[in-house]
Amino acid sequence: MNFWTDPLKLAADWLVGLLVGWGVAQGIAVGIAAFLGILLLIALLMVVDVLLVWVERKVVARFQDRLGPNRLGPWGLIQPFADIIKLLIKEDITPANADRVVYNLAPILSMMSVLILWAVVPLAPSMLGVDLNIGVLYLIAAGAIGTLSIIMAGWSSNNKYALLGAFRQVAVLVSFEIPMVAVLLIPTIFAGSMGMNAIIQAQDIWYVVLSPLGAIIFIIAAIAELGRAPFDMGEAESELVSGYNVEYSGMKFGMFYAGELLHAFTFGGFWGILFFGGYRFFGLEQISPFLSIPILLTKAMIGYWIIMWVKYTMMRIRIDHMLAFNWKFLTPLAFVLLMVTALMNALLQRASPWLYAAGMLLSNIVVGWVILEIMRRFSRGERARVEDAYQARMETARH
Amino acid sequence: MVPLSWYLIFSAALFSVGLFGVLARRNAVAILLGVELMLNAVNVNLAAFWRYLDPVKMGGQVFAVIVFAVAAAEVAVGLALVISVYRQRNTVVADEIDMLKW
Amino acid sequence: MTSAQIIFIIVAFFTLGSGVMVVGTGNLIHAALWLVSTLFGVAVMYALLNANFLAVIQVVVYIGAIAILFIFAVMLTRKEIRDQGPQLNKGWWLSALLAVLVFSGLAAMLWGWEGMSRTAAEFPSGFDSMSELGTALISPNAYVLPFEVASVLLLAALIGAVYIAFNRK
Amino acid sequence: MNQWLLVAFFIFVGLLIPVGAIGVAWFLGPKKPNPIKQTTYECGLETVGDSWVQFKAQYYIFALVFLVFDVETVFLFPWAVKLGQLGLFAVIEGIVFISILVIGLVYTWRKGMLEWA
Repeated sequence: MNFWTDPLKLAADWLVGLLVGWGVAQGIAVGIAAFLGILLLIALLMVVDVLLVWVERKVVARFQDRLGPNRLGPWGLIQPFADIIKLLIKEDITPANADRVVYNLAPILSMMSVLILWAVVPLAPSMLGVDLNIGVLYLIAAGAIGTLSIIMAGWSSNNKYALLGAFRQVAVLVSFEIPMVAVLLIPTIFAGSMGMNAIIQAQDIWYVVLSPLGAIIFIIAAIAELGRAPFDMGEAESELVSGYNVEYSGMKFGMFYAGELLHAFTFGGFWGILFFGGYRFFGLEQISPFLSIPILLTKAMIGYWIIMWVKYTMMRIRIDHMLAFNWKFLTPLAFVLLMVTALMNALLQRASPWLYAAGMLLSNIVVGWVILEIMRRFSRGERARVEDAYQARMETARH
Repeated sequence: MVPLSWYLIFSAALFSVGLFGVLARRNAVAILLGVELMLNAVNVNLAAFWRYLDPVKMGGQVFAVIVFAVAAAEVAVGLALVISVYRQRNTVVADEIDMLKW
Repeated sequence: MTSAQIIFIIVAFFTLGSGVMVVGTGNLIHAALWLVSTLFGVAVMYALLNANFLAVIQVVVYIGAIAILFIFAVMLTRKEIRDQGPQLNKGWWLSALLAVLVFSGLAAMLWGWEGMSRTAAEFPSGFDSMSELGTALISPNAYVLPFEVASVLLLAALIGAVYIAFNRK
Repeated sequence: MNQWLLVAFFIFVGLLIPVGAIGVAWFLGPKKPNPIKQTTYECGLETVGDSWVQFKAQYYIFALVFLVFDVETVFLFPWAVKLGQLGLFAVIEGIVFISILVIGLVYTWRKGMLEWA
């Protein structure tokens, strides 16, 4: 046991030893050490969050052919810190008609629902907050609190835009939760466990190979869960000025904003964990946590980058289209995929890992191909219908 | 360690609070809120008995899971009824919903 | 008194206090939010009982779905959200009396029971409640029928509720 | 140590950080409230009527369908965990379960409940 292979345990042991030496009971000392570790993790996350603000602004600028922040520090790196100072010294306005308690609680819950997600994120084989045996469902549970915070924000602001935004956002969030949950079942089936660490340990072959469709559905549902474009109905600037957070200013708005960015990064991380092997990368993770943490964060960053890429490429979808897309396409697809995966899993139970992977991949390709074929036929029918209607209208106009 | 009785007393208290809500509130939605409290009290009981009697037998947890399904069904249909009545009668006060009296 | 007992008492009072607010508060949205806090307290109870799965689905199903449904229903059944008039029936004191009687009756009954001070059994080593629950729910000689019937029940609830709430005139 | 104690720590710290941030901002920021500043924002117009208005029933339908599906898919998790060990019978069972779910979806679809009308 040395610093290189398990720094966290070393530090914890040292701290516990120190505290016990001071006459603190063993149990309490362990508790204090755990608490300090969690505090450290979340403090680091907040620093990452601040950097994400910079990344987001820089990337969106590049997408839109601008330079982005470049005045303050090298490449504008100091800019987010200046933003924080601005948020800190702004006046904290609560609308007179707002429901004060609920209004102030909402941004706190919003941020909390994101931060507690990191309890189940394994950073290294031996380094994770809690190895809950229901880790995958914990993800959904934290999302439920986030949904609640949005509805609280929208309702307590006592503003029509805020309430409308919150309601739309919640309708989208809850709808996209169904394909999300269904797809989360797929890694659970493969790994035979819901623990995040167990899922990573079982990924000798990345699950994206076994179930590419599942990975795609997960990231689509995740983008909707995050409330980012093209699914950002809740804060549609052009229709609802800013949606559920229109009445928030200063640090309370900052909490929503920082929560959203960190949430996106976190879901990038979960994408990496569930489908891209988490901290695993050709055995490098065995050497040291100092390698596995960067591996995981890189995967999270790639996931986050894809989420940003989608956000700044796609336009916002209308809410009825969005819900129809979910209920009439994504949800049935996720269920069909789930059934096929379960069946293939039973049939290929005794096959060698490579045959298993090939069979899974093949079944995914078949399901994907069938769904594309159905979509193609449907869209051709739609186009024919629209064109016929147009023709008919032209005919009547001519006569 | 917490003795079993504490959980049972707690769940009895929660059940009574829910019962009061069901009996005393006028608003039909609030009555359903009370029913939720009662169902939760029942579930705490089931989980406590599972833990304290024989945790290897999963009967208690399975029972609790089924109660979740029943609670979801109850809320779905109950609130749908309330909304339907509201759309026709424009009220959610339970005393004023008396179509079946005559 | 051990730390587990202290935690239990805090959680119990938090939950019961929120429960009282659910039935006591006038504003229905507040009542629904207090319900959320009660439900969260119950989830903590499950966690204290080591029922991980129940604790999590309590949050997912109750807070994530049922509470949201309640809030939506409240918003749908209101012209003016703040209630006018009294929230309680005229005979509310009778209900309160009945509730107190039920509680004291249950408490008195529990008092005489010999299982009162029973403490929790130890889990056997290597016991994974999640995997046991999976076996119990789907193995043919356990609870497979309730499992399937639950889905039929929910299907019936869905069809019924959709039909009732959405009968377009 | 109970795992949930660590989750409780996470929740506590997760509350502490935003409370701290908002608290510091409240402490540092100026506090000059006036009635105009505290009015409800409505694109520069004065707000008309109460904003806690009645909503369309469609939101409720989506929440309802979601509730039923959420409960059912959550039940599938114990099934998925044990799927590898229980063989074909368990798979067929799960497929029956999911099929019943899909029947519900098809019914709501056919009835036109999933339209944003």
